[in-house]
Amino acid sequence: MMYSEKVMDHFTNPRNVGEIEDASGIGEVGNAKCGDIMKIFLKIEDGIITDAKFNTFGCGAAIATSSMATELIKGKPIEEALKLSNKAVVEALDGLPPVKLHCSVLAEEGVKMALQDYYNKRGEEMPEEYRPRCDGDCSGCGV
Amino acid sequence: MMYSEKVMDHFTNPRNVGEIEDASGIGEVGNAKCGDIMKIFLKIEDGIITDAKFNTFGCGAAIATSSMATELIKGKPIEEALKLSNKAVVEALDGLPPVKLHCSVLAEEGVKMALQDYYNKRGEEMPEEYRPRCDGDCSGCGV
Amino acid sequence: MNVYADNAATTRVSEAALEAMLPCFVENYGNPSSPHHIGQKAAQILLAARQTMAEHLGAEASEILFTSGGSEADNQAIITAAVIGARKGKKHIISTKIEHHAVLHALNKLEKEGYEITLLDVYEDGIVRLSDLEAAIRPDTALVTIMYANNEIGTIQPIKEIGALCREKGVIFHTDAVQAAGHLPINVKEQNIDMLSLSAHKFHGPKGAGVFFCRKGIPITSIIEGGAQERGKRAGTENLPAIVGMAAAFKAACEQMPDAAARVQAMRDKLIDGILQLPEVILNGDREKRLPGNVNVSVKGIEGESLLLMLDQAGICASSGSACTSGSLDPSHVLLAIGLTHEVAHGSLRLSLSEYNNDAEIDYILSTLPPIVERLRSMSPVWKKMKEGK
Amino acid sequence: MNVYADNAATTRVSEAALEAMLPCFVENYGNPSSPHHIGQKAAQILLAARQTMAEHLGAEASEILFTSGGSEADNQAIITAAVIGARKGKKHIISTKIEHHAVLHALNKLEKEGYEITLLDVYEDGIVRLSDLEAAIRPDTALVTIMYANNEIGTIQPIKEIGALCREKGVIFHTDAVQAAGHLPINVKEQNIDMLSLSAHKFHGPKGAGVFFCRKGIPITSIIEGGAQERGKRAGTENLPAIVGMAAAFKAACEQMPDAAARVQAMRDKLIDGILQLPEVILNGDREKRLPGNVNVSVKGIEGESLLLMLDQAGICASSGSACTSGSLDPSHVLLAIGLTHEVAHGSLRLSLSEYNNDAEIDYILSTLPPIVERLRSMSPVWKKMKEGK
Ligand SMILES: Cc1ncc(COP(=O)(O)O)c(C=O)c1O
Ligand SMILES: Cc1ncc(COP(=O)(O)O)c(C=O)c1O
Repeated sequence: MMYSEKVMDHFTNPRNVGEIEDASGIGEVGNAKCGDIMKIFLKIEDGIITDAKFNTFGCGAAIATSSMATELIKGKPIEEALKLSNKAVVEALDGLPPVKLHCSVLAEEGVKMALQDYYNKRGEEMPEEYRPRCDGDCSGCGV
Repeated sequence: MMYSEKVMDHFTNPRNVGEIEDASGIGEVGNAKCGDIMKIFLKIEDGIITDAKFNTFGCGAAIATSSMATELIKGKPIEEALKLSNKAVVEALDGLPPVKLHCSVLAEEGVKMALQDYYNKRGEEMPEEYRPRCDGDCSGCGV
Repeated sequence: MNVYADNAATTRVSEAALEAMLPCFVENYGNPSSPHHIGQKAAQILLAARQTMAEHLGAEASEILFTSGGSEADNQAIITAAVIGARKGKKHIISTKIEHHAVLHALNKLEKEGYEITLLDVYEDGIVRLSDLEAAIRPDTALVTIMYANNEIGTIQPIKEIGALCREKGVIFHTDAVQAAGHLPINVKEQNIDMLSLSAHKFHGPKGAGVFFCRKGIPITSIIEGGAQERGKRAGTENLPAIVGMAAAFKAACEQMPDAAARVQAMRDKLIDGILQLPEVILNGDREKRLPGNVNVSVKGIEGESLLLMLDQAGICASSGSACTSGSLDPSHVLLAIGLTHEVAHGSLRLSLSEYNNDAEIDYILSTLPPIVERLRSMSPVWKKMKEGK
Repeated sequence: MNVYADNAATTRVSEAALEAMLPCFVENYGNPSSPHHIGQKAAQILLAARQTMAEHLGAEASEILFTSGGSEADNQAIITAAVIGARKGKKHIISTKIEHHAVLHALNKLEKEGYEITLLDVYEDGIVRLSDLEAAIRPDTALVTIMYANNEIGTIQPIKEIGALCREKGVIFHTDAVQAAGHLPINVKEQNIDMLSLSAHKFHGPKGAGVFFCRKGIPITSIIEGGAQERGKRAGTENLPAIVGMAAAFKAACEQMPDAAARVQAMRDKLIDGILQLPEVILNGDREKRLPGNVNVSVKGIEGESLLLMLDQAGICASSGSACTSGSLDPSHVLLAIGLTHEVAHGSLRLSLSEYNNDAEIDYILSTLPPIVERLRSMSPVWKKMKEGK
């Protein structure tokens, strides 16, 4: 298991650590049982993600993917954030060891959970195809 | 498998190598199948073993025990030669590795065969208890 | 500062061991089975190493089988006992929940072949109860295999008493002494041990050599068939350099044990006391009955791997029972066995010391750890929930 | 003069191998499973060694399993194929009469478990016939295991053709390449090899490391259970120094092979020609299809061990198929398989050369041997009978 320099950079100096007091949407995925919990906070104004922050309990990859996922969506319109894939996170980090791929899935799901929360709060329907699939039970996820 | 200095000495400078033209008794034991053949020649005068020689095809221990066995009986009365035991040969050589003990048995049997031949030639009975037991089939010997 | 505090994983080879090994590569490189002088020199060296190991284990040279390491020795011991048991219709084996995988996986394999396995509880302190063992032994018990000292939490089992009980009941007793050897006194006779495994690289010997001690009279089953090496019980040209290095390291470790253990234990205690100053940190495993060099704590609210990575960036090499370091989802079976929740188990940190560590290093760890813990907790949703819960 | 001519038993470790190993004892001593920098440095070194071995075998890194040596690799290959076969109801294995004991004894064990073993003849020249193999392969054949080159008589089997035949018939093909590796070209893909064993100490690498190559797609059975090392197929902390030394030695051996083989072969031929000048001496094994460094002759009328001892006293280290060097009553199964009588087999002498030998040594052997032979024959009753018989 060797992390890329990018992963180590995002682990060592994680971007966007923290909480957003008046968040437009909050998503929490993972569970302590399997060792990774991510909490994503989004501030959304006029369909644009103006701020994104995270809190993560987890391994190096979990922290790095949280950091990278929030970076990738910050300043982007919702439509783009909806399309964030774990693959994009992995690529932006110059790869992850195979056993750590589930962390990138968690990051994708965390962002989707936060967006779901945003839609819910506004009483809107989240587009079907982008809805989070994470049920909080990591062993069911298969990655 | 390590030989004692005594064994190496008797292997390197074996005593009594050769044949005796007009031997009083000749004994041959072992077989080429199992890798050791000893031929013992005795010259016996007035009940005394005045000369003893050997020819041996075999390992270092086979040569050393042949050498030592002939040394041990040379100049001795028949009665003593009859009592030569493989244990005495082993002791005189400061021991043998366990897998080589059969060589000492072969030497004892070789001497007995030669004495048997001597008795036979003279039409005498060899004392029952000292008769050779070697049947030439090494695998039957058990040592 | 660089601090190697992962000596339970593996150790640096000592100068003495390396010096003993070097001539075996280019000078005494013979095959101990060869009858010529270079081979016989190797055979002599091999015998001397065997005698050294035997002497410091309270065993006889003929009872020492050299293996490639601890895992092989564990496997061979278990298979040996299983084969003996099967011949008598005994197919029950007792072990504990905190054994090394070399034992547990070998037992799993036997379970698939129809053996019944009982794994004893070790309670919160990580120690087996003799009464539990006594209750578990049955007429068809073929083997009791209980480790001397645990590799994660360092807890030491009452080996002598376990051995006595097994002897009384006529059951073969094997102990995985991989973590104990060189660190705790061993005398197979006095401790009633029938079979024992050890591995050189855990006491500043080289990787690639181990010992399977098997009391004479117990017929050994080979797991590697072939040549007549090791009395026909372990085929393969002997790894002479590693064996020689092992003997040198073991001799030194045993001779220096009283002093070294006291020194290491003092460092350990200072480290434990220091770390326990941090809030919400617990010590895993009994505080007294533990290896002189073992520290294992759970730092609540954070995950082990990220803690390790940050320590590593500060030059400190440590280990964790976190799932993330093993690539599986579940944290260490040992930590779960002593009753930790998954969440707490994930936050475990093992610092394993040896006589190569020093006080300055302990101070460095103690000054480096708190800010890292604080930083990770500050970004941990689990920690926040814990604090709010109060 | 001291001459080491027993390179088939084991070799001196090369400077290059030793140099590669040394940093792994005291600097890069980490456990490749540890996530910290010392462990990860070890993991990198391990991966590089794996890639080196793969590259020079024409394999992929993921197909290389590190073992403790050739015997372990042979055992694991055979068990792996046996388990696969058993699942499909195939319990027939084909091998030859001249395999190493690591193969033959592993097969014996399977025979006791209900497998059927066919050992192919190798005729007087020590070479398997493809037609015999073809005739022996049955629908229930699970494995063909045939050594690349023999350790006693040096004969080389037609591996590529055997592999092609096995592939055509859908049978797994394993080759014990312990004597071939580093001395003969190997390319597992081109030679249709499914599984291969090698051992570092036969090509100036260290003792304690070997490779079990297993083509991807073939599910491997572990013989040592435990940690997840080697993709879970071979537990135990990796013997990093030995593995690194093996890779360095193998790389050097493969790169220098064309030159070295020619040089060694020239010495071999000179030695064979010289020895065959002696009366009643025969060469064992095919003269052409033999390892560049192998000389094996039978000196009629004398016994091998005493010959060896006298050569040893003159400083020459050699080997023999004599029973006496092995401690059993029967001489080498290999020499009997090529049709020698017990008597002649007992008088066998193996001189195995490597690139570390030189012409002066060959001359020395050639001048030392005749008087020793004469001396032993002069006291041999067998020799006398032979002479009289003529
Ligand atoms: C042909 C052959 N196979 C297997 C082996 C076993 O190798 P090792 O002794 O390294 O286990 C040897 C050498 O002893 C050999 O020559
Ligand atoms: C308790 C215990 N048993 C067995 C082993 C296995 O030893 P090795 O890795 O040397 O095979 C280890 C170490 O990894 C251990 O700590």
